[in-house]
Amino acid sequence: MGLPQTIPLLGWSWDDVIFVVLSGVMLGSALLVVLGRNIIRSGLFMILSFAALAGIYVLLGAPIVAAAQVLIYIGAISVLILFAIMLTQSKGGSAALTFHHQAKAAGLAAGLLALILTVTVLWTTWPEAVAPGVAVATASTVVVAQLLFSNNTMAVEVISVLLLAAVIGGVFLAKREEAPDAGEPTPDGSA
Amino acid sequence: MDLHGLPILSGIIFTPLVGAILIAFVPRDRQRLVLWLAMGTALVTFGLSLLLVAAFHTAAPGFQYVETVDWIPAFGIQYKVGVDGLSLILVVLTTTLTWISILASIGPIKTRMKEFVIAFLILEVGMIGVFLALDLFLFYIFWEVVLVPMYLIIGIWGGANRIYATIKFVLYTLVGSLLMLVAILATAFSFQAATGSWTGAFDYLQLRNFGFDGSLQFFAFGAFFLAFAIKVPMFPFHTWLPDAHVEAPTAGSVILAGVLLKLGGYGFIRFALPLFPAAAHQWAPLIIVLSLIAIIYGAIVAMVQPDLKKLVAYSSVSHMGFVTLGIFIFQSQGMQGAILQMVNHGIITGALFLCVGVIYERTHDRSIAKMGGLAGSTPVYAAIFGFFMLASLGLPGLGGFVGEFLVFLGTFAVSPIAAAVATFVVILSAAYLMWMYQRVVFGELSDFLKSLGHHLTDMSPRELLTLTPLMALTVILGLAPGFVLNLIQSPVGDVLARVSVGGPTVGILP
Amino acid sequence: MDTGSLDQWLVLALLGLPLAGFGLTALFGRRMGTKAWIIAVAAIVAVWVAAMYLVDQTLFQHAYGDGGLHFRLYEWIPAGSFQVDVNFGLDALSAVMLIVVTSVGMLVHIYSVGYMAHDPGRWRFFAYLNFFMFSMLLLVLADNFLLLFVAWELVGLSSYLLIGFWYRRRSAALAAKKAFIVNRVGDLGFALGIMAIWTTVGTLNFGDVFTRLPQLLASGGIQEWQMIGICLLIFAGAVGKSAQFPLHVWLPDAMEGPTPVSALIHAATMVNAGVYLIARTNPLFAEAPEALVVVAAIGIFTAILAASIALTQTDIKRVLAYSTLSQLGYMFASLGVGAYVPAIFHLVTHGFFKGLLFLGSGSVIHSVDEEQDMNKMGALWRRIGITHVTMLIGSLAIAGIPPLAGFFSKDEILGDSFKNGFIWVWGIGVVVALLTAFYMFRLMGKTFYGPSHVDPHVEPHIHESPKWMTIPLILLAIAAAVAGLVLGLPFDGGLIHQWLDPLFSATESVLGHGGSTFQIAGIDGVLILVSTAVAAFGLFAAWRLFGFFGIGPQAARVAAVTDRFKGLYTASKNKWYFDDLNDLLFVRIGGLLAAGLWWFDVHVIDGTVNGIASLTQSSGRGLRQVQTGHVQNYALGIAAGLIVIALGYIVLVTR
Amino acid sequence: MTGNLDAYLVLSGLLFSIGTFGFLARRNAIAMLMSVELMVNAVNLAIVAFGTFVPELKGQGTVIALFVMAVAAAEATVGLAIVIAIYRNRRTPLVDEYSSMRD
Repeated sequence: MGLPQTIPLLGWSWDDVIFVVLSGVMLGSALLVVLGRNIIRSGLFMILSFAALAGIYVLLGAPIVAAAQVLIYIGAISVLILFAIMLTQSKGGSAALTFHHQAKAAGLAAGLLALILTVTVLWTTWPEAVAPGVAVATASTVVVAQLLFSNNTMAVEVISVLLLAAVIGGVFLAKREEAPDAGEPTPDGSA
Repeated sequence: MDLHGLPILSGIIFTPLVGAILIAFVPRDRQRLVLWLAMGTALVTFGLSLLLVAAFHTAAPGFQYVETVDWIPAFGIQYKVGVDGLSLILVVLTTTLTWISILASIGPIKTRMKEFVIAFLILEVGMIGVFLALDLFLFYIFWEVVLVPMYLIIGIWGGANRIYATIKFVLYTLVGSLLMLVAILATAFSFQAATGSWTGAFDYLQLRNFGFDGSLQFFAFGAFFLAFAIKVPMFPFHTWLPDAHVEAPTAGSVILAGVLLKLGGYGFIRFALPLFPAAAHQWAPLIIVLSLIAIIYGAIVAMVQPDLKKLVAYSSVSHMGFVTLGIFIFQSQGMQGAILQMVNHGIITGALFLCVGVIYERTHDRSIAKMGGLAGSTPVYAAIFGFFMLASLGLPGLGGFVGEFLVFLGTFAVSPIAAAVATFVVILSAAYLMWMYQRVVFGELSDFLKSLGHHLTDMSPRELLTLTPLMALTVILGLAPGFVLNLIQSPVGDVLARVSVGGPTVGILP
Repeated sequence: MDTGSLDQWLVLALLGLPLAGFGLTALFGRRMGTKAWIIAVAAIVAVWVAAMYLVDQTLFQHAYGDGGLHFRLYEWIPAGSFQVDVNFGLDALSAVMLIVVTSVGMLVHIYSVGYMAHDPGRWRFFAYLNFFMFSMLLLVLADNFLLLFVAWELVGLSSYLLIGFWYRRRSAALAAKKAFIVNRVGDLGFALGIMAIWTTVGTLNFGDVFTRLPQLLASGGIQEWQMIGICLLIFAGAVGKSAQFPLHVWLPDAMEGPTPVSALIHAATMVNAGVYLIARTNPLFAEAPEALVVVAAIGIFTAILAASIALTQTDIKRVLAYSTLSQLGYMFASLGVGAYVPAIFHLVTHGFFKGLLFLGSGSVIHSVDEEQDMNKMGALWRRIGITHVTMLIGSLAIAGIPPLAGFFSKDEILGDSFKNGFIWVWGIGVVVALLTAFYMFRLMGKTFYGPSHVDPHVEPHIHESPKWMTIPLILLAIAAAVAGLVLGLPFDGGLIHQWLDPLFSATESVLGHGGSTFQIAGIDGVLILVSTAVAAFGLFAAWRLFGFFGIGPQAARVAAVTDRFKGLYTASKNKWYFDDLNDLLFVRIGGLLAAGLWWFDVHVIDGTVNGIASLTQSSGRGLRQVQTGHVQNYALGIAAGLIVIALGYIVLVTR
Repeated sequence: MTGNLDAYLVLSGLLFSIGTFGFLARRNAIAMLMSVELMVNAVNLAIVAFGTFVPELKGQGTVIALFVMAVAAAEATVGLAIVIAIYRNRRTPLVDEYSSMRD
């Protein structure tokens, strides 16, 4: 490729550029998820956010996680959420969302949290951290596979049972009661 | 008779539990089987307690048939049970009243019979356990086991205001018993600190010889006092009792009056006095005064009660005043009288509640004002009710008299004025009981009762079967109380010997 | 039982037979219908036979010596140092009591067969009556204080049951309750006395107490005031049971019971129990002369109080009831002046003539269709001849007209009070004698001799009672007529003195009596003349006012006299307002107190409890606002908590 | 910058905060679930970053991240099913109207 090693003006590596772009996309779309008033758009922005995160995983040298991110989050969960959104939109109801009355407090809390996390991260001296600029280690498929199916076999089995249970639970919960009477119980929200 | 090391005490304690578990596996629609199993269990337990009476060595001092199993060795907590004359008679009282109560609830309890008898049998486990436990921790456990089934019995099968009553009962009792738990732990820690070992820190037999220091005794006794005083119940901790009695089903009232109130008196004699003799002397004047107030006050308040059960409940306050009075004058006849009074009160008041239950079942009403003229339409009932009314007012020749008289006698030996105050109640009790009896039984049949028509039947054979054993016991205890007095002779002597080292009672009484 | 001799078995039979009769009649009497009396009456006749044998053994054969027969049945209450047995004693005093109790008891039982013939509850009546006989005999035979106390309460119970026999009548039920409760007031004192005795001597057996307590006093083991206290407490029991002032209020009301009951319990036997008790415990009273003075004072005061009320009552049974009170007062006065034998003598004669008078009044009431008001009687003497004659004998006897029974016993009482120096007792006693003769013949006049005020509807049905009733009347009339002659002659040396002097001689001397001999020509003769004259005057006055065999009833003069003493008349008619005072004190003020205490219980004690509860509840309710149920509120809380902890950590630890 | 652990962790922190805000501020149950997913992703990012930069982990980070994803998938399934079930009863996806636990 004919591109220079670094960005001319800033002196950044291309990796850095990609990182910044992906981060920006991810955070921006995440903000749109939580701030957007149309929930369908929120769902779509969430997909974008997940996709950007998948890119960051690649940058981090974890391609397997990136692949799984695309498959599970974008492929499964997001679709699930979109379906749920479709199912819960009442016909005549507005798609607009209002915020909870504690939204301001929530913003303050989230801001403080972000501040604390950032400060903590920056103040902490991470042990064994690789020096800046050194190439990151890549977790190879072989290593991951070995870890998964030898050291953590038990955990994998447990997770599979959990997933099975979740599937059954989901089906059970979402199954429409075969009520012979037409009326739905207590249409008003307050009981 | 010897039992060759059979664990008879554990047998008595846990037979009802086994029965309860068996009943739990019976389908709820098989009412008859449930009842037979419950009655069978109660009767087997009763039989075992009679076996224990036969096997008991009256002459031997101390505890018999002691069973010890390590339970929580790290803290020296044991499963330790044993029986002496005092616990023996109270156990027999419990087993007797339990089968009578179950028999008495066959008609009145219409819903959840299975759950009812299970609760009742577990209640029996707790009550017997309290009387037999020789380990303070075990004692506490059984003490609280009693609470839960009673909570359910009042709360599920009770009257209209049952939730209020049952919560009041539980909270009231719990306040006392939690303080008692603190006191038990304090004594255990103190014991451990002194001996450097947890072994025996909850063992009654070791603790009573330990001799706790003054201030610990004072506060620990206070905590025990509160727990037991609420249970007895002593003035001014008695207000849970009328509510609980009014709301409880008949069988619940019988057990409540017959056995639960005795737990307090038993606790005083068994634990509070021997463990904290010096503090007992410090507290005694207060308790004697409270007892005197309870005796008179309960009787006076009983006089204006419009509700039969409330009247009997307040009479319990008055009668149980004798028990605490008899205990805290630290005098042999007084304490024997107190114990006898506990037994008599259990039988007589239990029977009075059964009598009230009989009329309640027919009328679904307990207000005295609506009654009248039962003597004409239900003569057998009137006679039996009258019998227990007279027994309750302490007619000589019947059970109530001997216990009361011994308490008065013991009190007189200590303080004639206190005795005069206490004895004054014989007038009051005659007044409120006879007034009640006159309004319920004498006179023309009231309009309310007339409106019941043929529903106002005399006693059924089942009801007779519940009351006749109690009548027989009342007469026997009145004419020949010797067998009970002989049993409690040595326990009373032992307790008084331990208390006497606590020093003289602070004399605020002439 | 120590030995199983025949006499001991007979003593037990005296108790066992009526008890068995009670049990059997109670269980089966209802099915026996009109024959319900058979078991009860048979039991009492058997008891009478056994009692007469025992009386003969005791009084005439002296089979048991002066001490009497004593034996133990079984150990009753073994409570450490407090040991009480069920033991019985039969001495001269008990034997004399047995004569009265079983004889009058038997006759009343027989009378009741006729009197209760038409009452559907007769089986109950006979059961109760037998139970009373059991209790009364136990009272007489008990050989220790506690057993006596048992019997004491049991006779009270039988009295309660029998007064309230017609339970449908509210007044009967109330009277029964009143009798029991007032009795209990006395019993309270008695019980305390028993406690005091045990605390001082450590035993309750009569024999031991009577020897040891005086010894203790002599040796300084107890103080004199303690002895007086014990005696007064015992006397309190007697005051209750024998209806002396101020506990006399129950006896007139007790007339709500059937008349045979009034005769047996409230005239001849139970109410005498107090006299018996004081006589029984005379060794104690001998050590406390001050207590005896109280006894005399209460006795004589009751005598005059009751006599004054009896003057104006119009209910025939109430007149007799007040008369009973008055005569009991005599007995206590007699005991109080140290004349024990005359007291018991009067007890016996009074038992006969008052029993007779009550049974006679029952016969009268029966004949005029259950009417008790004397204002609705009159001129009955021709219509019910037997009843009239027997009642006349009884009235003369109680009035103290020689040679009938009352004369002898009353005269001994008055004579002894005078000679023992209690002139005031004698003086009041003479006035009472006057009043007694007057009110009795007022009763006779209004009932039998004066003009008829009988309801015209009833008039044609007036009839003499059946033989079941008249034969007991006749027998009692004979007893009332001759008992004095048989027992009282010669004066101061008759049978009654022969029997009882050994028992009382030691203690009678305490008050200075015993030394003087009887002189018919001296002071005694004068006293006899005075009392007889006074009685005759009272009789004559009543005769002038209310008539005698149809001669001279003068309603106008009666009205004039009552108008003249209007205040006294109303007070007497209202029984000196004791019932109203009691009503005010105990029913109203007591009721207010009880209601107040209940209010206190519910609002103050329970209010405190509920206050604590509602305080907890309201603070909980306040705190519950935090629990919005919105998951996001909780989450915000979590976040806030996290932030606080993290900031804290950063600030405190990281630096 | 890409060679710096701090950058990834800060990024993760910011994403987590955004998720937190969404969870606390949105009324719609599904929006809240989406916020939760964002938070889970933030955590995952931190895990993977650690896995990459700490040699001792030797790819363990990847394994943990995969587990987290699996659990997150299960959570999303059940969570959405619950939301739908409640929605059917209450006809609203707005959580502040679900308060029957309170009384």
